[in-house]
Parts: sequence; C-alpha cells; structure tokens
Amino acid sequence: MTAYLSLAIKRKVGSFALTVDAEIGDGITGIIGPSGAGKTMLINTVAGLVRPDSGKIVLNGKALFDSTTKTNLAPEKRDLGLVFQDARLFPHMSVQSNLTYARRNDRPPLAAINEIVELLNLSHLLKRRPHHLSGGEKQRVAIGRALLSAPVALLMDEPLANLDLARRREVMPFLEMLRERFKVPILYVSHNLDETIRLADRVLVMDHGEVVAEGAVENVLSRIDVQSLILGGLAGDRHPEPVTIVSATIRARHDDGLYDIDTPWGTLTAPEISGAPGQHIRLRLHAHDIVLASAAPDGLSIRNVIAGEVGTMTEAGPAQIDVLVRPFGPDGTPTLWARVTRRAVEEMNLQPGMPIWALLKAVVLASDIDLDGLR
Amino acid sequence: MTAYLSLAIKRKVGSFALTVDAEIGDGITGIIGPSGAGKTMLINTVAGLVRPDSGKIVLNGKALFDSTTKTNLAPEKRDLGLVFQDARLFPHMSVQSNLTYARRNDRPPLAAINEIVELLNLSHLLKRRPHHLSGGEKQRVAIGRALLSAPVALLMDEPLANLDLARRREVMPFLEMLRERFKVPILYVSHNLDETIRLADRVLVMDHGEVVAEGAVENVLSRIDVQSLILGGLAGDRHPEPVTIVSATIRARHDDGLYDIDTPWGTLTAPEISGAPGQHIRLRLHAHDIVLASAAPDGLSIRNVIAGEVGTMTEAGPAQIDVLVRPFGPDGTPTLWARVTRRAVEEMNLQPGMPIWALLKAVVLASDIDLDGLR
Amino acid sequence: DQACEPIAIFAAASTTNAIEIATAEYERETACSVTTVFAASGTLARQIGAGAPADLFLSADPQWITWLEQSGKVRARNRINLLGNDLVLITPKGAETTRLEITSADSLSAYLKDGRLAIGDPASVPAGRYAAEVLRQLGMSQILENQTVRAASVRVALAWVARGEAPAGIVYRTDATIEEGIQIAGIFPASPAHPIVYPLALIGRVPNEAAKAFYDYLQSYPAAVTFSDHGFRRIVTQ
Amino acid sequence: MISDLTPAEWIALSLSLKVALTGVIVSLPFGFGIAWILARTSFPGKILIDGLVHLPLVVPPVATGYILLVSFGTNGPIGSWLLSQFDIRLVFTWQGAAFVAAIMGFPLMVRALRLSIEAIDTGLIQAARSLGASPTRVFVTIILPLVSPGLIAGCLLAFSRALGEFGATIAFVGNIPGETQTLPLALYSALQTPGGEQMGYRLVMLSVILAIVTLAASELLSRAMHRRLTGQTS
Amino acid sequence: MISDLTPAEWIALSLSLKVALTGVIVSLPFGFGIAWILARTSFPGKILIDGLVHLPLVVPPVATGYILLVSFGTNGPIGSWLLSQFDIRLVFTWQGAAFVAAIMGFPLMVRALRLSIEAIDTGLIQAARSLGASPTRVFVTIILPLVSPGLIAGCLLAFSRALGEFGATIAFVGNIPGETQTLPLALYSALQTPGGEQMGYRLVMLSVILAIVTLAASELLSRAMHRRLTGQTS
Ligand SMILES: Nc1ncnc2c1ncn2[C@@H]1O[C@H](COP(=O)(O)OP(=O)(O)OP(=O)(O)O)[C@@H](O)[C@H]1O
Ligand SMILES: Nc1ncnc2c1ncn2[C@@H]1O[C@H](COP(=O)(O)OP(=O)(O)OP(=O)(O)O)[C@@H](O)[C@H]1O
Ligand SMILES: [Mg+2]
Ligand SMILES: [Mg+2]
Repeated sequence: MTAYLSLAIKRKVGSFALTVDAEIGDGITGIIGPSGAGKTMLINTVAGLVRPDSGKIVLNGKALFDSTTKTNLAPEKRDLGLVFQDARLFPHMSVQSNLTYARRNDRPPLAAINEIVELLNLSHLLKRRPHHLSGGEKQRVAIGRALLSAPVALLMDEPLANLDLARRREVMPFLEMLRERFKVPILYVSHNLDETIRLADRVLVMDHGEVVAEGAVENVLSRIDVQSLILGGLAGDRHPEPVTIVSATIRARHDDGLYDIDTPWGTLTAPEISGAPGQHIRLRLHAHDIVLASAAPDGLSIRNVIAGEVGTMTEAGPAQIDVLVRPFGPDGTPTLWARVTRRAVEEMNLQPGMPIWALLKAVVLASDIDLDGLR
Repeated sequence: MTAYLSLAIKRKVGSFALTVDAEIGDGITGIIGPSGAGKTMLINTVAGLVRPDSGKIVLNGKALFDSTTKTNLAPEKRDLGLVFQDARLFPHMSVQSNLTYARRNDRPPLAAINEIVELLNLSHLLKRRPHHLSGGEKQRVAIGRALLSAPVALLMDEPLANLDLARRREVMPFLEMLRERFKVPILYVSHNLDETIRLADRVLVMDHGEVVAEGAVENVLSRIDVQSLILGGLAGDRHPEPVTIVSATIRARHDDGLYDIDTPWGTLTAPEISGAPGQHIRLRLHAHDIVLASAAPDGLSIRNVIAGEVGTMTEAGPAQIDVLVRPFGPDGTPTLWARVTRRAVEEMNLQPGMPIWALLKAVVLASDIDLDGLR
Repeated sequence: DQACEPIAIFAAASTTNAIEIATAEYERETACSVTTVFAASGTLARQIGAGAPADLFLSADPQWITWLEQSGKVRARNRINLLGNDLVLITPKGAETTRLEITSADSLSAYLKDGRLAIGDPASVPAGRYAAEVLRQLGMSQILENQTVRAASVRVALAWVARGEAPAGIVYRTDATIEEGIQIAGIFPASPAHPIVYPLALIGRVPNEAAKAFYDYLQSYPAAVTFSDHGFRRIVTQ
Repeated sequence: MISDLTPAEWIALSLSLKVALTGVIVSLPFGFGIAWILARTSFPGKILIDGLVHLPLVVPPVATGYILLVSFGTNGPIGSWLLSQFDIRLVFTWQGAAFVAAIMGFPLMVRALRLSIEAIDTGLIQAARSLGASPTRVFVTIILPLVSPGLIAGCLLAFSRALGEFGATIAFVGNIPGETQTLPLALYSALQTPGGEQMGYRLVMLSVILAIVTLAASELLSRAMHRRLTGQTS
Repeated sequence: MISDLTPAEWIALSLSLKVALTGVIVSLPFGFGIAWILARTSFPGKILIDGLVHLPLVVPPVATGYILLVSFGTNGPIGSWLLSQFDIRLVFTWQGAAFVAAIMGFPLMVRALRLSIEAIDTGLIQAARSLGASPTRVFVTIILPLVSPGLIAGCLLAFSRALGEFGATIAFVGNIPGETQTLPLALYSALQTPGGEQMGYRLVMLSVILAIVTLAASELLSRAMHRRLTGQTS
C-alpha cells in the first residue's frame, strides 16, 4: 500500500488566505516558495497546530481534519513526525531522553532506536544536553526524535535554514538517507532551491498562499518563472542566473576516479560523485559554467561536450545573454541554459537553429549540488 | 598625516593566549581567521572592553593602553567607532535617536548627519524603531551610528555574519563606500574569504591567538596555506578549491556592455563590473572556472585567454588535480590555479614547464565577488 | 485519662504571666488540662463572637464582655469583675525627675517638652482608653490630642519609655512593676466612674462543669494570691 | 542555640514549618492555574483578576484576618458550608493557619510563576504534542520542569511570607499554643509578657536562621535547576 | 463612597499614600544598587546579602518593628547617630513610617529589579560606551529605560506592601493620628473597638480601591513601557 496525504485546506488570517488542494504520495515532496508564501502555515495546519477554516486533511484514509464532520484530531493523535527550523529539543533532557520521548505503543517503530542512533551518528552524544550540541547535531537529534515517534509521515519545516554552510553540508546526507531507508512520505519545506533539488522527488511551489506549480522536480524547478519566483527575492540579482536540472544515473566508476553518468544528453564524465553505479542522481548546471563552441572542440581540458542547436536567447543585462541549448535527441530531451557575453553571441553569430556544442568541465559536476547561501 | 594604530598586546584567558604585534595604517585592514582564533578578543581589547595583561595600544600617537605607565583609557575616551555582528541598536530609541546618540563636541564629525543618512539610504527609516527594521537595515543604522560618533578609527566585528546572502549583498556596497568616502582606518573582522577579498587592502591572518600572516590581500589570501586555514573548517571539504586573487584596473567600457580590465596577465574582458574606468578592482577566480588548453583555442564562447606554462600540480581527491599556471610576463606576475580531472592531465599530458593556455569565460568575471555562504 | 473535659481560657495579653501561673497551679491540683490563648481583648472577643472554642474569657475591657452579652455568647450572671488594676505614670530609669506632679497639666507638659507621652491606643487598648479618660479628667486634653504616641499594646508603650524614646508613659501598674528599664513617677487615683476592671466570663448559654470549676478557682484565695503577686488588685465584692 | 530550644519553642517552630509548608502546597495548584491564565490568555477583565490576586499584599493583614473570620468562620457563609459539607473547620485550627499562609503568599507565588510561564517556548509544547504526548504528559514532562525556576522562586517567596505572617493569622485562627501558635505568634506572646524580651530575642534569631536556611536551600535548588535546564555549570 | 470620607479617613488615606510613596522613592536607589550587585557581580558571601535582603519578608513584622526600635530609636546606635549628624528622627514620625515601608517592601523591589537587570544585554552598554557615553549617561539613557519594566513592577510591589504594612509600623512609630496613623493603623483601631465594623469595612474598601487603582496604573504604565521597548502594539 502506498502512503498518501490528501489536502483540501482553506484558512484566512487577516489579509492572508491559504488555499491548498493537493495529493501527496510516497517519497519527498518539496514545498518551496518565497518568504511569506504560507509554507509554515500549511505544515502547521497538517500537523494540527493550526486549525483551518474549512476543508479536509486525510492521511492514509484516516481523516485528520474534516470540517463537514467536525473532525479535528489533536496534534498528538495525528501520528506525524515534525522537524522544525529551530530544533526544539527539550533543554532539560539528555539527547537520549529526547530521542525516546515519544511513546506510541500501538504502531511498530520505523526502526529500532539503536539503528536510528547509528544512522544519524548520535551514539557519542546520547548523554549530552542540547545546550552542548552544535546546530547540526541538534537537527540530527530532532530528526531522530521524530523518526522514533513511529510517524506515518514526516513534516519538515526548513530544517537546514538556521545552519551555516558547513552544518548544512553535515546534515544533508542524513536527510538524503531518510528517503532511501524509510518509506514514509516526507513534506519538506524550504526556500532553498539547491536543497530542494537535491532532496525532493516532487515539488509544490507556493506563492501568496496558493500552489502555483506542482510536479516532478526536474520539470518544475527548471522553469525560469519558478526560478525567478524563488531567486527573485535576492536583492541586486535582477537577472538571476538560470539553472538547468536534469536526472541522471551513475553508470560506472573508472580507475582514475572519474564517473560515467548517463544523462538524457548522453554519457557525461564527473569526478567525486557521491553514489554507487546504478544510483539515480540529479545534476544542477549553472548557466555560467557552460561554454559554447561553434565547432567540435579539441585539445581542451573540458571533458563533456553536448551537441545541439541554439534555441531562444534572452537578455541578461547589458553585456550578457542567456542561450537555450536544445541538445539533439528524441522529443522531450531536456534543454539547458548557457550564459555568454553579447559579444560572443555576435562573434560566433549565434542564431536560433544553428548547431552548437555545449562544453561542460567535469569538475563543475564534481561536488554534490552545493548548498551555498540562500539559493 | 596618515593615521595609524600600533598594537602590542598580550592577554591570557584560561588556556587561550592572545599575542598580537601589529602596525595598522590607513584603509581597511581585514582580520581573518578560523572560529576561536581570537579576532573578537583582539577587537574588544582595542576598544577597551577587555583589558590586556600587558602591552601597548597607540592610536595616532595617543596611548589608549600602556601597561608600563598604567594607562587604560575607558572605552568612551578611545574615540573608536564600533560595529558589532549583532547591530546592538538601542531598542527603546528611534533610528534617529540611535544615530545621534554619540555626542563628541571636541572633534569635527566625519560628515554631517544628513550626508550619512543619505549615503546609507536611511532617510525613510528615521522614525522607526529597531524592531521594525530588517537585519540589513539594522546594520546600516549601526554603521551610521558609529560614523556619527566622529571616530578616529572604525572597528567592525563581522558586521555581515548574521545576515543572509540577500542582506549581505545589500549592505556590502555601503561598506565599500566607507573606504572611498572616509579616510579613517578600519579594522574589519570576518571569517569570510570573499568579504575580505572585496573589502580589505591589507589583511592580518590569525590563528590560535597569533598573527600567522600579514600583508596585502592579493599576496596573503592567495596563499594555499592561508586558504585552507580559513576554508578548511568546512565539513566535507577536504580539498578546498584554490582561489586566485588578482588586482586589476578597469580600462574601458565598450558599447556592448563589456569592460576591458587591465590585469598583470594582460587585458581581460568582463561584463557587469561595478565601477568606472580607472577604478581599481580585485578579481577572484575559482579554480573550477578555469579551462586549460594545450593549444591556442578557437571558435569558443570563451573570451579570455592567458598564455603561460604549467607549474606545480597538486592532487585534489582521487579524480581531480589542481594545476598552477604561470602566465608569461615579468618576474612577480601572479600565478593562477585551475582544477581539472586527472584524466585531462593525462590526455593533455601536462608536465611542469609545458606551455599552456588558461581560458576564462567572461561571465565568471561578471558579477562582483560573490558573498556566498560561509566562504 | 483526663480528670475533666479540656478547658480553654482566652485572656487579655496583659494577664499572660498571672494566668499562666494560675492555670499551671490548677492543672497540678485537678489534673484538668487548660489551654490558654492570649491576644488583644478585641481580637479575642471577635473570635469568640465568630465561634471560637473558648470556655472562659478574661477581658481587659468590660466593653467586650458586654458586646458578647449582646450577641448572646455570655449570660449576664456568668460574668464577674475578677481583677482591678491601677494606672501609673512612668519615666525611664535614671530620668532626672523621679516624681512628677501628675495632676498638673503644666508640669507634665514642661517635663515632656517636645517629647511624647506613650499610652496604649485608646481605640484598641483598654489601658489606653483608661489613660485617655484620666488625662481628660485631669484637664490634660491638650496633651492627649497633641503629645501622645499610641501603642498597639501596653507592652510596646512600656518598651518605648524603657528605651527612652518617650520621656514618659501611662501604663498599668502590673506591667510597670516588672519592667526594669523604668521607674514609677506617680500613681493615678482610681476613677470611680471608670474603674479599671478585668471581667471574667463563662462563654456559652450552658457552660460546662469543668469550665465552671475553673471559673470558681480563679475567684478563689490561692488564685488571688497569684494575681496580687503580679500586681493585680483582686476585686472582692460585686 | 538550636540544641537548647525549649519544648514550647520546638512546638512553635515545627508548627510554623507545618503551616507554611501546607500553605504553599495547598496554594500551588491554584497559583499555577491563575498564573497560567494571566500569562497565556487574554480576555477582558484580566486586569481585575490580576488585581484580586494582589489584594492580600495591599489589604492590611489584620483586615484580611477579620474578613476571613467573617466569611470562613463557622458562622460565616463559606465557613458554615465547608463545615456542613466537608466537615472542614478552618477557624482556630492549624489548617486555618495554613489557609491564611496560602492566601498571604499567593500574590508573590503567582507573580513568580507567571514570569516563568511567560518564558516557556510554545514551540516545545507543540513539539511534545507532535511526538504523541497527551496534554497531561506535556504538563508533567515539559511544562513543570521548564517552569521549575519560577516554581522554586514562587514557593520560596510564599514560604518566607508564610513564616513571617502574623496579623491575619492571629485574627483568623487565634493564638492557640500547639495548634495555631506559630513562631510570630509565640514571639508576640513573648513580647506581651513582662521580661519576655529574652525569649523574644531567641524567637527572632530562630526566624532569621529559618529564613537563611530556606533561602540557601532554594538558592542551591534553583542553581541545580538552572544547571539542569541550561546544562551550564553556573 | 470616596466623596463621603470623614476628615480622619482622608488624613489616614493621604498619609498612607505619602508614607508608601516616600518609602518606595527612598528605597529605590538602594534597591537598585543591591539588585545590581546581586545580578551582575559574583563574590563569596553573595548568598548572605541575598538572605539579608529577604529578611523583612520572613521575620514577623512586630519583631522587625522592635529591631528597628532598638537600632534606629533615638537612643539606638544608628538612630542617635542619625539624630546628631543629620537631625533625622525616625521614631514616632511619618518619616519613620516611610522608612518602615521601605524596609518591608525591599525584598520585593530587589527581586523584581534583579530579574530586569539580569535581562539587560551587556552588548548595549558596551555599544553606548563605545559611542562616547560616560557611565552616568549610559545609566540614564540605556540602563534605566531598559530596566523600567522591572522598576515598575518592583515599585508596584513595594508600594502595595507598604500600603498594607501594619505590625512593624505600629511598633516603630506608634499610632499618632495625622502623623503616623496610616490606613492599616486606623483600620486596626476600628476593628478593636466594639461596633467599629462599619468604619473598618469602609477602610478596607478604601484599601481595596487603592490597590486596584495602583495595579491598574502600573499595568497601563508597564504596557506603555513594553510598547516603547519592543515597538509592539501589545
Ligand atoms: N497569526 C497571524 N496573523 C496574521 N497573519 C499571519 C499570521 N500568521 C501568519 N500570517 C501571515 O501568513 C503568511 C504566511 O506565513 P508563513 O509563516 O506560513 O510563511 P512561510 O512561507 O513559512 O515564510 P518563511 O519562508 O518566511 O518561513 C505571512 O504573510 C504572514 O504574515
Ligand atoms: N572569558 C573567557 N574565558 C576563557 N576563554 C575565553 C574567554 N573569552 C574568549 N575565550 C576564548 O578565546 C578564544 C578566542 O575567542 P574569540 O571570540 O576572540 O574568537 P573569534 O576569533 O572571534 O571567533 P569567532 O570567529 O567564532 O567569532 C576562544 O578560544 C575562546 O574560547
Ligand atoms: Mg516558514
Ligand atoms: Mg568573534
């Protein structure tokens, strides 16, 4: 049986109205949107911390809320695991006591405590108090605590937002592990594009209390309008750099440390991918990392070449142009964005429909999608 | 008369010992180092908030502290402007009252209040309370408040650390303006490499309470050992990517929006530089952005080519190698780092001393040095 | 086991020592158990009015017994005036004037100078009320209105004089004889209109036998000796 | 000093402790409830409740005592009802003294508790409930421990106030040795007795020692609590 | 009700206000100083000071009155010095009543102030000094405003306690109409008089009204202060 969460919620507070209709299934569903979009309110509504004006919330066939039957389960009866931005560990209890706080004897646990302690690498922290933990450690304990409450679904509200880059990098692998290890649906709120790209399978994009886009991460988050909704808020970033997101599979690892990765554009080469052959990964390409060539290149350190034709070209400031590249391939082959100078466009005389080679240094594919800054 | 601040400080707290001997002149002096290096303690000592065990602090010929003569000026007598990580605005006063809090009638102000309000773009905030300001606005007010205290020198302790990327981008131009507009020496503490590269003229690198390197930003911060001291703390970043820093001057702006920039490696092309012809700027190049070619390239969107020879090569993980490029030119021409795959090194058969072409997309020089994340 | 039902006597604070000794005697003789409760007469009276488990009430002020009579707590035939007392004028030990012309307003005034005469609060302390009456009778209303300081109990007035805070005071002779820090500068003549009496009353419409026995004992000769040892006058006739 | 206390002093001392302790324990649930309402809810008339709570601080103790006597006396409206319904008699009993102690310490207890309750992070309560804890379990495992510094302070203040309480006690429950004669009442009696200063002095010293011991205990307790809550060593 | 107060009641009322107000004002600087020391410094014996401050809460008021009489009486060691050096006389004067009020409210005032002082962000003080403000200016412009919620609470509590103070007052300054006869003293006299209930009831009502007015005023003041400090509307 696959899990599902069905939402039909209306709530109005002051001038802000939340209206969400969505069906959420297995895997990780990202909820992304600019600040004030209503993401936290949505999560709190599902968790029962806030009461919708009307609607229905059904989890695996059980109504958590139903305004027609006046059902409104208390938060503790909803069987949801919550992880908040601020870890909300109980300050007067040891890590161990925090982890074992939940007591739900009626359902089998997702995993034994020992396993979860080991998975989240908490064993050396068990005796400590929350005050003596780093931010990243706190969030790992919070995740463990939620998992040990035998939840039917997990709700996470920006669990990485309060952490600096180093801590974020530290916690991310544990979040990725969740999807592989536990088959519970996860609602993952974030306003960080990179985080969502790395973690989520599907995504709900919210703005002004409504869902404005919904679907697979590759499709939805590659959309320029969605990207500028999310990145547009960055001051001084009037021409946010487009990002290309594409699904890929690790094919093989070579002796020199390089990986072959199958993408819709053919096989690419990359170093230091975290994952084993056969594993599904997601690549994110910044437009500025892509070099365009009007002829097949030679004698360069660049390892990856994608042949295609020029698509639309968009101005990105006085001196730059974002060029859409349509790689050759069957229908539905994902496009990719390259940012080049206006002068290069003129010198290479780029025209829509022209053949073009997109060059990608292997090293820009090297690290995992990086969680830099706010993006 | 040029301003100067001369420090000879010793202080021991528990197992931590601060020992600093330094002469600080005009312009912005960056103080950078890993967490716990003693940067805040140094600033607090200069400000008189913390008393050294022994030593001497002299500002423009006036002793602020001297253990031999038992001089120890109170903080309010030191004529220093402080800006803290947390803005420390007085919550019970309006922005206006915060700005005019300082009253030093004995020295002419650095600028009239109207000018400072305008420079920092605060005029629409004057009536507000600090609680109603964003983080970036708060820091601007804190800077204005310090400036209006007619300081002989400014001390800033990570004024951007608490801000997210968007706010950081918002405040940075005001900090850059300070150097141009006011001729006071500034001590600028940060553990962000990019921030320091953008702002500072000279830099003191601290570790374990001592100054481990000192000098012009280009020289000191280009050193790999300094970079790994500062970036090494990032979890999961075992091979921090080398960064090349180089001074440059804007030569001209073309009609197509591109700028010509004079660098020690010759003239490069870049879009969207902030600055006017003649202005001195600093470029930061990530190793992964640099493409190497064994022959002069052709038909590429890459605009900038630097010819030179291969220098040392360092392993950066199983599949990657950092290659030092020595551009042709007079003695002392800055080197630059490129990160390529091991396979590329083998295929191109790179050997130290070989001629090589470093290729740089104009767009990676496009934006100002970005303040992403923790770096 | 007890020889008789336990008895509770509520008594004015100024009789504490005498009543405790008399009670101890009685307990030794009869093996009855007697509880003593001391407080200001007004406090005790209001408590009895509110149903306090008192069997006897020795009040420093007849008014309160009358008040209880009116509320039906005490029957007229169950009260007697047990003790009498005198008011004395006291000065701190070592004061230059050892005897004062107590009937002369001028000489008292002259002696007090800008000091104050310590008396009990006429509103709440019986000794204070008597003192006020005496002062009025002697034509010293001026002193009463402007030159007195009123204490919440005679003991406090005594302490003020003993410590020299007040140059003189009016208290019961019973209190004055025991306090070492003061000397008696004069004894006020008893006022026939307002005799200083401590009425003793049996509480309740039908007082129990044990209480009655103790009531009788307190009027007996041995008890009278105890009371006079403490400076009280035993009032013999009704 | 403690060793040569007279039996009467021992009785007064132990009675004082019993009365003050009972008073604090009895008032705690009510104090908590009121403090919670004042800290966490908002309704018209809240200031009135706040005012009522503070009354025992402002109204002179004697008056409080008489008001209690009139209303909780066996002939009073509430007192007679308590007696007939529950066989509870407050006037002239040590239970009544404890009741007075509870009333007089109430404003101080509520104020301390209120500050602590206001400081609780609602997020922790939400977190606990999301982990399946019932409101009762949340109260016992989260709220009580977090409120404990205020609880200790409140109990300390109420207890101290109870130890020193005189005016309302003597008016409401009288000065009955062994039943209601607490230290302050014994002290009063001593001071009423000619030559009683010596004994009075001893009783005052006893009060002072009691106060210091109470304070030191509460200070140690609250430091331990602070350490538990923040994990810091100071 | 207020309109038909007797002149004696008016006098007692205004005297009560004068005494309580003076007491609060006099004790404020000392309370602030002690609270500051308790909040911001750490030294051996600190717990002793904490204990001393709390004594007036624990020691029965009558005893406090006697202790004051012995030490601050004109023949007491401190009292005689005050008299000879400053011509200050406390026994039997309204100033003495104010002094008693100050002493009795002291523990409550210090406790409230201490909490507020502990909450001040030292960073703000450092910031002010770095802007050239002298310690005095820092005190007036930064510390006082930030401490004001605790100041209001502390003054309110001390004032309330002073309004209700009886035992120590009557023992130290006696009951002199127009000079030291505050409301509680007048009330006590009334209650000790047969048939004085009516007047007692009026005086209790007066106390209650005073308490409510005081509380309401302090509540409004502290809300305004809160708004000033946080810029929030509630
Ligand atoms: N109690 C409330 N009264 C009025 N408006 C509210 C209330 N709570 C939330 N809002 C409004 O609801 C909107 C959604 O808030 P919410 O916290 O859900 O946003 P969010 O998407 O989580 O934002 P962020 O990314 O900043 O966390 C905001 O505009 C907020 O101002
Ligand atoms: N009062 C103190 N007692 C003991 N050690 C102290 C004290 N204050 C600071 N230290 C120690 O001094 C060292 C320097 O601290 P400081 O705050 O100056 O570091 P920093 O370089 O500013 O670090 P960050 O980048 O995290 O702000 C730290 O190791 C700290 O633990
Ligand atoms: Mg949110
Ligand atoms: Mg620091």
